[in-house]
Amino acid sequence: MADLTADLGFIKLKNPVIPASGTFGYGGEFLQFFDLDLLGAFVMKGVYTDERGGNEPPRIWETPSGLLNSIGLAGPGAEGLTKIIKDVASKTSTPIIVNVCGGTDEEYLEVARILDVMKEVAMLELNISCPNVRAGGSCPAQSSSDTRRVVKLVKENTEKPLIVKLSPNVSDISSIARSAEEAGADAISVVNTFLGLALDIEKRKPVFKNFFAGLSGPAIKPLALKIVWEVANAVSIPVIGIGGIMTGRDVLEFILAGAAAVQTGTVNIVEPTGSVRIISETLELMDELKINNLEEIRGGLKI
Amino acid sequence: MADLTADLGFIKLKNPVIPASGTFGYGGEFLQFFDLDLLGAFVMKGVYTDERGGNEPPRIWETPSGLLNSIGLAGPGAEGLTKIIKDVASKTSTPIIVNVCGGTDEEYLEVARILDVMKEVAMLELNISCPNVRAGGSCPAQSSSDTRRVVKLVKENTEKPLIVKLSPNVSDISSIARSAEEAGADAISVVNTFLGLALDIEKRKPVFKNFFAGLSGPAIKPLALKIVWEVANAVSIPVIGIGGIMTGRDVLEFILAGAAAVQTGTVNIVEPTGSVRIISETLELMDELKINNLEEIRGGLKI
Amino acid sequence: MKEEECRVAANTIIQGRYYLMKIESAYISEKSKPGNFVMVAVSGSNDPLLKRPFGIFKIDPPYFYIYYEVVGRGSKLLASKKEEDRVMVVGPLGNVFPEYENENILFVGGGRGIAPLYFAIEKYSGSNNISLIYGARSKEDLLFTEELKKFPLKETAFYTDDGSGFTKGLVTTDIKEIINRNGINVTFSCGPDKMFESLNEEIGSLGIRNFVSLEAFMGCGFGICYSCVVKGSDGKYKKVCSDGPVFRMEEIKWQT
Amino acid sequence: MKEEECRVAANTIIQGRYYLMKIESAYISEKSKPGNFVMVAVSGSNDPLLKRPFGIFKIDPPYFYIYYEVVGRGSKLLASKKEEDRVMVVGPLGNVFPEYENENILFVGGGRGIAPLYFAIEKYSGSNNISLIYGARSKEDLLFTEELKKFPLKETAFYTDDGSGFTKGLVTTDIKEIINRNGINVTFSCGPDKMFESLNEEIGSLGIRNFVSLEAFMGCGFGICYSCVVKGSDGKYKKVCSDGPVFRMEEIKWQT
Ligand SMILES: Cc1cc2nc3c(=O)[nH]c(=O)nc-3n(C[C@H](O)[C@H](O)[C@H](O)COP(=O)(O)OP(=O)(O)OC[C@H]3O[C@@H](n4cnc5c(N)ncnc54)[C@H](O)[C@@H]3O)c2cc1C
Ligand SMILES: Cc1cc2nc3c(=O)[nH]c(=O)nc-3n(C[C@H](O)[C@H](O)[C@H](O)COP(=O)(O)OP(=O)(O)OC[C@H]3O[C@@H](n4cnc5c(N)ncnc54)[C@H](O)[C@@H]3O)c2cc1C
Ligand SMILES: Cc1cc2nc3c(=O)[nH]c(=O)nc-3n(C[C@H](O)[C@H](O)[C@H](O)COP(=O)(O)O)c2cc1C
Ligand SMILES: Cc1cc2nc3c(=O)[nH]c(=O)nc-3n(C[C@H](O)[C@H](O)[C@H](O)COP(=O)(O)O)c2cc1C
Ligand code: FES
Ligand code: FES
Repeated sequence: MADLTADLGFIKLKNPVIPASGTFGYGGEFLQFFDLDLLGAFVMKGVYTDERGGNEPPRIWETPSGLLNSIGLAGPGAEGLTKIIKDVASKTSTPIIVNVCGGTDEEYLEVARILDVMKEVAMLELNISCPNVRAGGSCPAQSSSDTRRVVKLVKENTEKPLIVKLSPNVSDISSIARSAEEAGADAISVVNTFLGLALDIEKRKPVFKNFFAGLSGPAIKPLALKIVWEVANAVSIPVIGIGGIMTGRDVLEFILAGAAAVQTGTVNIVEPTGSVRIISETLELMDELKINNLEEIRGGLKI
Repeated sequence: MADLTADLGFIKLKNPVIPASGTFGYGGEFLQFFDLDLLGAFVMKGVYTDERGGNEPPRIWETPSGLLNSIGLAGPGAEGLTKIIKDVASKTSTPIIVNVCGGTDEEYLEVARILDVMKEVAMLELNISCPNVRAGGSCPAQSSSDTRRVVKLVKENTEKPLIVKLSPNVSDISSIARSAEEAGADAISVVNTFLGLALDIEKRKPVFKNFFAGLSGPAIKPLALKIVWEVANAVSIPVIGIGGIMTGRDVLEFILAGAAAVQTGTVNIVEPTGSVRIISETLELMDELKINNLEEIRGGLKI
Repeated sequence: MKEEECRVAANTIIQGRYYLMKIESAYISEKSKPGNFVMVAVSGSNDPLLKRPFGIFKIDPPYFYIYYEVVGRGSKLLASKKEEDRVMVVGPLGNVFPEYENENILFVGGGRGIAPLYFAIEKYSGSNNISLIYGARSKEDLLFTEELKKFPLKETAFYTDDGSGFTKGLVTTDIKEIINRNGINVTFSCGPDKMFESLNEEIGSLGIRNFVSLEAFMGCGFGICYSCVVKGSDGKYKKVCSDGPVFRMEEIKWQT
Repeated sequence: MKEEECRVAANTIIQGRYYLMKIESAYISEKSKPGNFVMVAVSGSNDPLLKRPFGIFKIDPPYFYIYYEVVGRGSKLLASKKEEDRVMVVGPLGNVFPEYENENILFVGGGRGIAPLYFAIEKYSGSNNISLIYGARSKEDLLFTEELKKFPLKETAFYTDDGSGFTKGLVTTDIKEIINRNGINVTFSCGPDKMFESLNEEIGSLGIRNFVSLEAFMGCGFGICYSCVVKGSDGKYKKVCSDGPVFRMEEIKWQT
């Protein structure tokens, strides 16, 4: 049987499948469906310093094979989150990743510091790529200098391994990924959602109050796979591939494109046991194709 | 009954639905399915000066609600095309648009000149955004200066209305659209396909010899709609909206986003009578929503 | 709650746009209580991507029923399922109507909103004094009236907006009289948003316990995507899927 | 050719992964000739997006039949269709096998490649002397042998790769003898690419007329997307859907 271990350098995961931020609640909600120990790791919903209500509904919209969302990072705030983390950590030994958000550099730093001291947190994921908070979908991950500054600030003031989550809504993802690497990122996760628009003909209005929203789900997979390949070729730190993963085959495609592990997003929303199915499918497909371990194919594209 | 006329300024079309380049052959192939006079206009498959064979197969790949293609602009060359144009023009009075391609500035110019003198050609569409010819998917539409230069060159040496087709694979579409406008474009059509990647796990190879391919179809609709809205707000020339249109509702969404007309692409491949269905659906929906004409809603988003 | 592939045991058109689907699931049929709902996959493909929420209409282990109206693409696909087809179902989801004994309960159903109420009426009518107000656009939309009449109901009032088949009126038309006449101290209602708004105006301040079962467009159905929110009277958003779908009327911030 | 919504009159499993679908279309059933194919929508949604090509196996106006193997998602969805379901179909598409009279024709079918040949055998066996070689992986993949034997065939040879049920061998094993014995001057073949490669090596230079019916992954099926190309022996690409699917063997650039 194939070895599913995913090596991020600073940590080895039992398998490469990590439910993504915002699509897995705080983890505990899934205990009713399966044992969290089955997962490689999981990422909590993004958090700011303060408690937030999130955006006015509607917050999601279905598109062909995709999902637009404008949740707006509703949540309990970093302090509130620490209690939730302790609770779920008592129920699983799977590494917990916290998705760190901020409206300003200071907020990023504050959130990161609060969570950095928690032994229950394995890694921080710096979400500099959320399209649903600022006007027009802007975020630090859209510029190399903003990326460098925020990453450096957080990295210099925290101890935990730092994953930096990038946005696909840029023209030169490679240079942004390199900026994150230079600033001290331990890994890159891509992609966050693509900016999209939904309109309501009846009301002659945008569906979302925030106007743009973020597209995720299988629709974006070919676009995400391209970006993951580009980033994996641009940096030497591990890359976590994200975007429309629905099957074990998708996982192996992202690994082949150069990812060391993957995050599964929308699938958790539409199929609560989806990530667990994906793990078994990955194993089965590896056995079928006689792939002994992920390193054997990681980035191993014959061109 | 609603008035379907679509006004591009330099020409009035009987309706806003224009089958897109590369998805409608040279028009004549559809005569067996319906009368071409039903269409607003149609765009022929892209053409270079010389006859071309196109890329090595596979040339298409199915993705969730989408299609990746790497056709590589197979075709008869501009001279060869003139005969085909004459033939189809004798069978319809619907305006014919030719999609002008080039590997160099000179080639764009040469192709445009050959077709500019044909009375059967109503407009030229300058395809500076094909991702399937050059390595890495690059094209003039990725830079404002290249866009300006090529558009200017062709516009100054031709008489026909010039539509410039832009690529979505850029970070600042607005400035590129403005460059095209400043250089003399009479209209902008967006979007061409999004760059994506498909991998073959069995062979550990990219599916396409050209590596990247262009994503089209309903999967991209929310992304395309966003870009069309941006471009319509950036320029004052008419915008032709393209991307994943499958229904009459989609057409009205693009008009609401600011498009003066639309192009239908992938739908023609998967459903030969799709564009005609879309025209009737548009009319029905306008009647249902008591929209008298397209100008009534064009760009009329209440924000 | 569980995610299961279930057998469609029957899927029959009741009338017009309304269907009844009988689904086999020992787990869901045994665990469900009135108020619970399920998320049902309407296609086996990525398009449409989301499961759709439907209230549990009735149970008969190992079967449960959903009663649904065809309103869009998803419900249309569901209507095309045939016996022996398989559907992915997640459930039972959400909270439930509180279980009372010896109370005078009024059920208020609008259109397909009768679905979760039917289950509650069946279950609670033995141990409580029950009355029912049930209205819809026309008699084509007011289904199961004969079946409902078989329950031991103190008073029943059926209305149609257009007066077809039944009394012309809204569910609120005679509600205060019915409440007084039957000494109602609890109401359970489900229907369109506009019905709730009127209900809130009419009976929101009578000092009785009013429970509403809400609908919202849902992503996950079990509380993790934060997409199905309604504004609470405390100004905070509540998730319809996991904080609800049953709320006390005063918990919700109504428009009017 | 036409795009039509057609009624599924029957969809039956023949054996293992193999199905026969009977589809109602006066137009397609009357216009189709051996070699033609149809594009069939496997789902009513955007995913999977493309229609799938299937050869016409048999006609019986107003019905036509397709015989198909479940190999992936699309064909699996097709297998799930039930009687009375509706499918969108485009057809008839492509070119046809040339119509001969009084020739000694050999049909060579590999696996599901028998589909378009069956139609041709039925149609041409009256006016020509016909022989048949038909092979597949195992007897589970070699269907319709009894039905085929009912046609007036001069010689028939059935093979399986693993020797199950029939002679162990490939369609090329005895082909030269069969050609000589029956004075064959025309062959019509359909099967996997590897079969064509071997056929080309064995009989490509015998100086007889060899026609092959090719498969390719298709977008449109009627010549407009340029996606289904194969390299011709002249170095130019040919579209399988509209230049073919039937080609003279020497028109194609074979690997070997
Ligand atoms: C807890 C619960 C229980 C329910 N129980 C029942 C039941 O028992 N029987 C029953 O018939 N129905 C029930 N519903 C409603 C049912 O879920 C919907 O009718 C169904 O999901 C519609 O799906 P569709 O694909 O057919 O329609 P769609 O095509 O998805 O849309 C139908 C309507 O919803 C609107 N809509 C689509 N997307 C959004 C969005 N993101 N935000 C807001 N509006 C949107 C559309 O504009 C349209 O008006 C229940 C809903 C909930 C939340
Ligand atoms: C003219 C013609 C006639 C045919 N007649 C018949 C018939 O009568 N009976 C029959 O059973 N079959 C027939 N076929 C084959 C049939 O069309 C395929 O088996 C079917 O389309 C497979 O669809 P699927 O969704 O089940 O499989 P898919 O999941 O789409 O794929 C099946 C196989 O195709 C490969 N594939 C997928 N996409 C591509 C691509 N872009 N390029 C290359 N390979 C790809 C996959 O890797 C996989 O191996 C015919 C094909 C053609 C072209
Ligand atoms: C409803 C929803 C909420 C999300 N919230 C967050 C978030 O809080 N932080 C974050 O970094 N990404 C968030 N994302 C993005 C996902 O983590 C993921 O990057 C994206 O959905 C692409 O993956 P997918 O196609 O598998 O869904 C969210 C996505 C969705 C659909
Ligand atoms: C098979 C195929 C071939 C195409 N060829 C061309 C082309 O020659 N010139 C061009 O400008 N665009 C070409 N396109 C892009 C389309 O014209 C259109 O911009 C794109 O497909 C997006 O629209 P859609 O989502 O409706 O398909 C092609 C698209 C496809 C799918
Ligand atoms: S539907 Fe996801 S939180 Fe309610
Ligand atoms: S399938 Fe489109 S040209 Fe052949």
